[in-house]
Order: sequence, then structure tokens, then C-alpha cells
Amino acid sequence: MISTEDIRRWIRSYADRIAEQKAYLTKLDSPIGDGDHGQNMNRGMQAAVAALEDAATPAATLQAVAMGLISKTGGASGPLYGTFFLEAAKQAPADAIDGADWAAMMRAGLDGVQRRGNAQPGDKTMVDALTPGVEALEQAAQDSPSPALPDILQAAADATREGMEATVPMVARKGRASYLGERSKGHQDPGATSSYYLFQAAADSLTSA
Amino acid sequence: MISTEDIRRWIRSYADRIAEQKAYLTKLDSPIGDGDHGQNMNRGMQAAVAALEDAATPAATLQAVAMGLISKTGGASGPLYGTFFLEAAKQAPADAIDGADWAAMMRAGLDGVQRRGNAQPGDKTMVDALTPGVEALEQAAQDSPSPALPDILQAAADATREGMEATVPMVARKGRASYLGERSKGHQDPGATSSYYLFQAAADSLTSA
Amino acid sequence: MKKLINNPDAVVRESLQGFAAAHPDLVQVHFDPTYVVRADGAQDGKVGVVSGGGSGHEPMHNGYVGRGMLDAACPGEVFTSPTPDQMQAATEAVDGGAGVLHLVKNYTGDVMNFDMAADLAEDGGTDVRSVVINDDVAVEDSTYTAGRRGVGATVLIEKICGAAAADGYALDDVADLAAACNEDARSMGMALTSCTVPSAGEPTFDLGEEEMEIGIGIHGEPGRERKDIAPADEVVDLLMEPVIADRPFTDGDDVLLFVNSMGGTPMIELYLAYRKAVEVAEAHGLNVVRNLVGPYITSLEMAGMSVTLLQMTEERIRLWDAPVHTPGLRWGA
Amino acid sequence: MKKLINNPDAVVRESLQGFAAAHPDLVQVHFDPTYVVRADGAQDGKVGVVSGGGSGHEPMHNGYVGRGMLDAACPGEVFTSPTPDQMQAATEAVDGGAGVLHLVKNYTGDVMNFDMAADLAEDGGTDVRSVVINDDVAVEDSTYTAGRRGVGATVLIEKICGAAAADGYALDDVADLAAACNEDARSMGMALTSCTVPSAGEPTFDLGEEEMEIGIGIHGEPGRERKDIAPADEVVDLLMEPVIADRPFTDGDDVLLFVNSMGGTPMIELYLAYRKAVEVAEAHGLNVVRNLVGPYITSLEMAGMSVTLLQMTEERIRLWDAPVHTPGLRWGA
Ligand SMILES: Nc1ncnc2c1ncn2[C@@H]1O[C@H](COP(=O)(O)OP(=O)(O)O)[C@@H](O)[C@H]1O
Ligand SMILES: Nc1ncnc2c1ncn2[C@@H]1O[C@H](COP(=O)(O)OP(=O)(O)O)[C@@H](O)[C@H]1O
Ligand SMILES: [Mg+2]
Ligand SMILES: [Mg+2]
Ligand SMILES: [Mg+2]
Ligand SMILES: [Mg+2]
Repeated sequence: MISTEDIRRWIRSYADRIAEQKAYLTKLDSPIGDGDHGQNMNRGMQAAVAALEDAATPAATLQAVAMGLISKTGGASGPLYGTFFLEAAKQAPADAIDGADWAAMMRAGLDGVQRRGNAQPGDKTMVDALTPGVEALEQAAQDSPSPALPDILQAAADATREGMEATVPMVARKGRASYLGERSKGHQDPGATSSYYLFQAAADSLTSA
Repeated sequence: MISTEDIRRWIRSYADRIAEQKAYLTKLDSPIGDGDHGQNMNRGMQAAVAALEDAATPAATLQAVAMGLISKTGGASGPLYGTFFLEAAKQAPADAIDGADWAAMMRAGLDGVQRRGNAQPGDKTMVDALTPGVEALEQAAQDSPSPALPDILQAAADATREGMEATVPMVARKGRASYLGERSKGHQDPGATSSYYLFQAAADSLTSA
Repeated sequence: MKKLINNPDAVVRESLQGFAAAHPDLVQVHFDPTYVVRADGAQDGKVGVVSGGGSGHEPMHNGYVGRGMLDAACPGEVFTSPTPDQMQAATEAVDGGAGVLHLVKNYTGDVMNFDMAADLAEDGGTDVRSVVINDDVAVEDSTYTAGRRGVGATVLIEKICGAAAADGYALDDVADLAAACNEDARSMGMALTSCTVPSAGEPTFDLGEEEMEIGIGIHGEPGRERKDIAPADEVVDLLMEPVIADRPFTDGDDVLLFVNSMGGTPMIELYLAYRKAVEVAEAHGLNVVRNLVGPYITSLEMAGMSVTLLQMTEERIRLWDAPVHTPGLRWGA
Repeated sequence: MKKLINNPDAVVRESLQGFAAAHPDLVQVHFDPTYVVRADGAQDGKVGVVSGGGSGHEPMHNGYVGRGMLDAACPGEVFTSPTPDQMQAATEAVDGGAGVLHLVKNYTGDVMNFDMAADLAEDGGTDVRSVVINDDVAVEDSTYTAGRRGVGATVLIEKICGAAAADGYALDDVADLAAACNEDARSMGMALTSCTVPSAGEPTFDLGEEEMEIGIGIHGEPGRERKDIAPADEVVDLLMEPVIADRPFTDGDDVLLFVNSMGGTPMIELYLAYRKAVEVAEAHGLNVVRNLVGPYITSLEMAGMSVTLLQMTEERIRLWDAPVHTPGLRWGA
């Protein structure tokens, strides 16, 4: 079961990963974007981490993360990740979170991203990483009513990684990369990459849960 | 004896030399100036050449050259060379020019340059090339009342070349190079270089005179 | 990276501090959330006009805050959309009771952040209308993409709509005017060199010594094609022809011709380009009734230029000519 | 060389053609001899104010021709003094019977050419006075050298003397004012990158990736020293301290602070530098009563900046604030 403290650990772990990969994310964002995704996510996640302590429940924690992201990230990723956490917060149970809850929360987050950004799978965005990740969570929750969290989190992370990798040959149809049309082929989407880190951070930090 | 036609030949020869050495003169003007001496002199000498045909006497020819230089060269070299030719024109005899006349004309030109620009020998300017050149002419005229022109013109050209070379170690005290102070050392003055070409062109083109 | 900066992460803040110090008569700068607002604040009964976007395009947008143009601007980090809290605060700061117009350049981030801000401001009781500007013909316009980018027309629309708001136009009328101007404006840009985002520390893209990028975006987004560098007259042709063809502008149209420097291209080159741009416009029968030549919407130190054509009407000419007094654009005052 | 030009030798002419096309309401451009004159020509009974110099410093000087500043300007080739025939023609074109003031930047070529022009114009019956501007503290001031270069103060003096002439000052009074302002002004500049003169085709000087040149001239003349690049605040200190010390400006002085871009440095950096420049000025007890921030006296695309301080009096403030309407500087009109 995932607690408020676990969620804090997840967010901190994600922020660390973002800080570590800042230059890489920005490098991904240069040929098909504007070279700021690493800075954006890092600024946003610093704010999210700073906001963590004040919240007492999972929902409040996720809400605080959302507000931090929305007010500091900027760019396209700010509203998108902000909405992800805002919607996930709305689905968070009052106390401990099990695998099925988690799947529902991540689905709500993804739905929010899609409502906000209008992207479909295949458009070469973070949706391409989030979608298989959420589907893996849902599949696991469906297969067993209370699956072992570590396993399903890692399975979901693996699925997001595959989703991320699958963006390489895609032609972008949303976001800045879409200006390039065919020339966007052959590059991995930065937002899909940061989404993979998000799911991998969950697998890394919530495995003790 | 030097005729009007000889003077035209001299000016054309000088213009050719300038055109040929344009890039080199500009290169000399880059470390201690502003990188335009070649362009300036070339623009001015094109205008001087264009103005040649209308003049019937040595004086009128030199005057036309002066006006061409003054109205097209720009920079420091325009008024200086313009004044040089203006003053030389004033000293030109009505008909044929002998060695002593030539020495007097070149002296008048140099005096004009010094009045206009206030430079002394040793200031790292064209004056450092012109002065030994004029002195060589005067010496030859003094040694023999009607010296063989080819010899004295080449002797004068050699003296300007030495004067030009002597500018290398000098610290500039006039013109743009003076801003550099000590840092102007070790570079040959572009204006001294174009002055050497002027005297060398005389030796080359008036030797049949 | 050679820049006159201290800490790459403090560039926007420190620059805004200098901006505030230079123009206290015209603007106030607020931090956290960060926005620039006209020194005399909300104008009773006047529509507020707010824009914003990533920094690095100066004088746009901060430099157009003052009298007769923008009431407020929200600067993001360099080339990064600002955030909804900035926009909400700016919107509320200039709401004089007649509502607020958001002028939004069409970038996914800007559009989404302004959307959220508009919702927040509406929740707070401020009438908001948003107009998205998308004049860049370099990008294919398709509902299957993020669509065309907002570029040069932004400056013109900010001026014209700022004048309309100062003139007492109602919110819907200012918004409709902005939308109509956007409809009637087209732009295209090119780059000779890349720019370097301070926090990235390296050029956004690599261009060879003999290459140029045609159709560049103002954040260094790649354009239509990479070509060998060419004489200015050819470059201007490559920009003007698609701009004219796209709308299409036709014989007899009155236009404003805006020739813009991306930052690193000096005025001597820009006027040389303007000379050709006028020629091309006139060859198509267009009447250049107004012009703007200079670095008004830039991409840091990028060398390059853009052209914008806006169809002019009597109303637009009157509003263009109306007094404006901002740090970046000033006349009649 | 990456530039928006056609033929390196036609840059000045083609640029002037574009300039003329962009500002027919303000200026007329004459060719052969080449000069820019205010559209409405000589003003009866008004002192004419003429300047000029090499091109490549735009908007200076052409951009300051119009109403309330220069009556005419003579553009030379890039970074090359114009010639006496241009200056003579310009002088005669703006002689409204009250004489003409030549504002000459202190470069050997400019001074000599303007001298010859003044003689020619005087011969033609026009009263001429010349004031040589030499505000650059980077250069040692000595009668044994060409002396200090004229840089940033030129823009300020052109504005103030243009306003004085428009205000009806007599020739001697405008000239005395120019000389007094020059006396009370000091500048210093620096470069992060070189510029490339079109006809030369190569950078004027080489600066390493980690180097800057302190005390650079506006034609790329080397300065006081080459140093490792440093944070903007240190750079501003390196410029401001010698400027303040040289005059010396003292506690309580009212000053105009002019922070200028050499061309390639964008506004975001310039305002960041202005922030520090004000701090330094104030730390010395100076009151910055007016400011000017932007690319007003440039060196083609060179990246870098300069600072200028001019002591202000009530008269100078009034003349600075007076309406000016030129392509490059405009307010109150
Ligand atoms: N409409 C959209 N829907 C979903 N994700 C999007 C959309 N637009 C952009 N993105 C994601 O945002 C990422 C870019 O984020 P970032 O660089 O921070 O913002 P910006 O593009 O404004 O600079 C892209 O890699 C992509 O994954
Ligand atoms: N006061 C002076 N007296 C004599 N010669 C001078 C003086 N000032 C400059 N020069 C000469 O002019 C040359 C530079 O000419 P040029 O590059 O055409 O003009 P500018 O310095 O205006 O760019 C110098 O190399 C020097 O020989
Ligand atoms: Mg980005
Ligand atoms: Mg020179
Ligand atoms: Mg961005
Ligand atoms: Mg020169």
C-alpha cells in the first residue's frame, strides 16, 4: 500500500532523476523542440519538492505537486504534468493506495493530459509513454485484485520505456516538434522521456511499499 | 623629362598596384587600424584614374588625381593623399618635369601631408615612408643638376621601402594605430606601405622618361 | 557561450530588474509571480490588453507595456511559456471592469498556460477573451498539428489592439479586431546563425558556415528547408513570395510591411532587405502604406530576419498611427 | 561571412535606398555625393546640425536625421570617414542662414575630411563651426596621439544640440553647448565578438572563445586589454569605474546613463547590464536623472556594450526631453 510518505519519496526520486537528466532532456528537446525541457522540468520539480511538506494526505500531496508544477514549469510540460497530478489527486483515496487505486489515479492523470493537450497515441508526445504505462497498470489490476506493487510498478515502467522508445520513428503531430513534420522522425520525444522517468521513479521508490 | 602622359602612366601603374595589393593593405590595417586601407585606396585610385583624361598639363592631371582621391577615398588616407597631390600639382612646371622639379613637387606633397596630419617622422605613418623618399630625390637633385631619372626614382623608391619597413617596430603616435600605444609595435604601417607603392610605381612607369 | 550575464538561471530576473530601473515612468515589474504592468495600473472602464510568452524576444512583450499598447506582459523563462499564476495576476492587475484580452502566440505551451489562466481569472470574476495569433506561413496549417506559430504579426496586433482599447473599444470588439488582423497577416523568417539559450549554454542548432535556415521559428525551431546562403535579394524573395501567396494578398491591397531583425542582424542589413521587400510588394501591386523596420520580435542574438505583411484598412491605419508610449515602441507621445 | 547583403561594395548604397524607402516622411537621401537630409530641407533662420562618419554604426548617424536632432548626415563606406564633397553638399543643403554646426567624432580621417569640408563650405559662404567629440576613456588622451575617440556621447550631443538648434540657439551657442557636453561626457566600451566589415569579408580581430576586449573602439579598434570573459556585473564595473573616475563625476551629480549595445548584444542582456550600471552610479552618489538603453551607436553585428555618462543640467534635461522625430530616436512627436 502506498502512503503519503511514499508519494513524497516518489516525487523526490523523480525530482532527483530529472535533475540528473536535465541536460539530456534538453538535448532531446533541441533538434525537435526549443531546448528547454530539462530546465522546465527541473524548475517545476524543485517547486514540487518544496511544496511537499505541507500536505498531509496523498491527494493533498499530489495537489501540491500539481500547483508547484503549474506555477514553475512553464512551457507545454507545465500544464500537462500539472493537469496529470491534479487529476490523479482527485482519484486518490483518502488513506492508503493499492494497485487498483494507483492504476485509476494514473489513468485519470493521463486522461487529463489528453483533455488538456488533445494528443492521441502516435502523435509523438508524452501520451505515447504514459498510455502503455497506464494500460500495464490496469492490466495488472485486472489480473489480480491486489497485485504485488513492486512488480506492477516495474512492469508499468518498462511499458513506458517501450512507449518512449517507440516515439523515435514517429512524425510529431502535437507540440513544437509538429512544426518539423517529416523532419521530426528519428528523434526521441523529450516529454515521453520525462514520463518514463516518472513511472520508473515510482518503480524505484515505491518498491518497499 | 616627365610629361603629362608619363604622369598618367604613373597614376595608372599606382592604381594597378593598389588594386593588386588591396587585400594586403587591408590586412595590414586590421591589427592596428580598422581594416579598410586597401578598399579606401582602391576606391580613391579608381576615381583618380577615371579623372585622368580630362587634364592637359601635369599640374591639371595631378589636381584631377587629388580631387578624385579627396572625393572617393574617405578615411585618413583620402585627405592626406589628396593634399599630397594638390600640393605637388602647385609645384609642377607648366611643361616637362626634370629631376629637380620632381623632387620639389614631392617635397611639396609631403609638406602638405604633414600640415594636414601633423605627423612627424617616427610617428608610424606614411610620413615615415615619404620622408626618406623625398630626401633621396633631393639628394640626387643636389648631387647633379639633371640626374638620370630612372636611377633617382628607383633610389627614392628604395628609400621609401626602407622607411616603410622601419615603421614595424615603431609605436604609433598618429592615426588610428595610436590608440594601441605600445601594442602598435611589431606591425607595418599600411599608409607607409601604400606610399612605398606610390614611389615604386614612379620608378616602374617613369623609367622610360 | 559569450553573453553579458551573471548566472544563466537569473537572466530573466536580473534583466527585468534593469528594465524596471530604466522605465519607472512606464512600467512596474512584479516578481513571484512575475509580470510587467503599466505604471499607472488598471484603467477604469478600459479593456486590459495582456500578452506574454517566453523571454528572449525583447522588446516583445515587456517592451510594449505602457500607454497605447499592452497593459501587462508575462515574461517566462527564456523561450519558455510563462505560467498561469503570472497570467492570472497580470490579468487581475489590469482589469478596469471592461474585461481583459489575452493575445496568445500559437505555441502549445503558451496556449495551454493562457487557457488555465483565463479559467482562473474568469473564476475570479474577470471577463477574459483570448485570441491566438498564428501568422507563420513556414509551418503547415493543419488541425492535425499544433498549427502555425505566432510570430511578427503579434507586434502589430498588440499595437493596433492596444490603441483600440485606449480608444474605448469593448472587449468583444478588441478581440474581434485582433482575430481579424491575425486573419489578414502573414509572416516568414530565416536565420543565418543560431541563438544560444543561456541555461542550455550551447547553440540551439548547428548551421554550417555556408548555410541558412529558411522558415525558422523565433525559438530557433527548424523551418522549411536548409539552403546555401544567398544574396539578400534572393533571401527576401524566398520570404516574401510565400507570404504574399499564402493569404493571398492581391493587387491594390494596402499593407503594412514589417521587416524584422532576429536580433543579430544590424540595421544596415535590415534596410538593405527592406529595399528589396518593398520592391517585391510593389511588383505584386501592393501599396505599402505603413512600415516597421527593426528588431521588434527577436530571438536573442540570432542573425536573420523575418517579414510580415498585414492588410491595412482605414481603421487599422488610424489605430496604428495612434499615440503609443512604451519602452520599445513610441510615437505621438 | 554571413550577412544579408548582395554585393559587399554596394552595401551602403542599397541600405540607404531601403532607408529612404522606409522613411520618406522624415528624410531624403542624395547620392553622389551621398548624404541624408531632413525631408523638409533647410530651416529658415535655424542653425543646421550636421554629422557623419563611417557607416556600420546605425542608427547613428542617418537614423538621427529628422526633426529635433540632425538636419543632415554624411554616411561613408563601412567604418570609413565620408569625404569633403559629401559634407559640403550636406552643409549647404541645411544652411538656413544661421550657419551650420559640424559634429565630428575624433578620428583622424573624420577630422581631416570635415576640416576640408568646412573650408569649402566657408568659401561658399556658409558659416561653419565644428566640435570634435572625444569621450572614450579607453584611449589615453595625449597631444602626442590622435587623442580619444568619439563614441557614445555623440548620440547624446546630437540630440541635445539638435534640440537647441530647433529652439533657436545661435550657431556659437549650439557649438559651445556641444563642446561643454563633450567636456562633461565619458564613455567606455567592450566587445565579446568581432564584427566583419563586408568588403573585408573576415572578422576585424580574433577573440578566443573565452576572451573579451575591454576598451574596444566602435570600428573594432583594440582597447585597453584583453581579458577572460567575466560575469556581466564585473564587466560593467570594468567600464563604469574608469568612466566615473576619469572626469571625475562626483557625489550628487545629475547624470544621463547611456547603456549601449554594440549591435549583437540583445536587449535582455543590455537591461541586465543596465541594472548593474545604475547600481555602480548610485554607489558613487550619482543621480541617474535620464537614461538611454539600446543599440544606438553600433559596430555592425559586434556583441558587446558601452556605457556613457553625461553630466546633466536643467538646460540639458530640457533639451534632452524636447520632442524628437527621427527614424532612430523619437519622442514627444
Ligand atoms: N499537445 C500535447 N499533448 C501532450 N504532450 C505534449 C503536447 N505538446 C507537447 N507535449 C509534450 O511536451 C514536451 C515538450 O515540453 P517542453 O519542452 O517543456 O515545452 P515546450 O514545447 O513549450 O518548450 C514534448 O516533448 C511533448 O512530449
Ligand atoms: N595624422 C596622420 N598623418 C599622416 N598619416 C596618417 C595620419 N593618420 C593616419 N595616417 C596614415 O593613414 C593610414 C590609414 O589610412 P586608412 O586606413 O585609409 O584611414 P583610416 O585610418 O581612417 O581608416 C595609416 O596607416 C597612416 O599611414
Ligand atoms: Mg521545449
Ligand atoms: Mg583604416
Ligand atoms: Mg519552451
Ligand atoms: Mg577607416
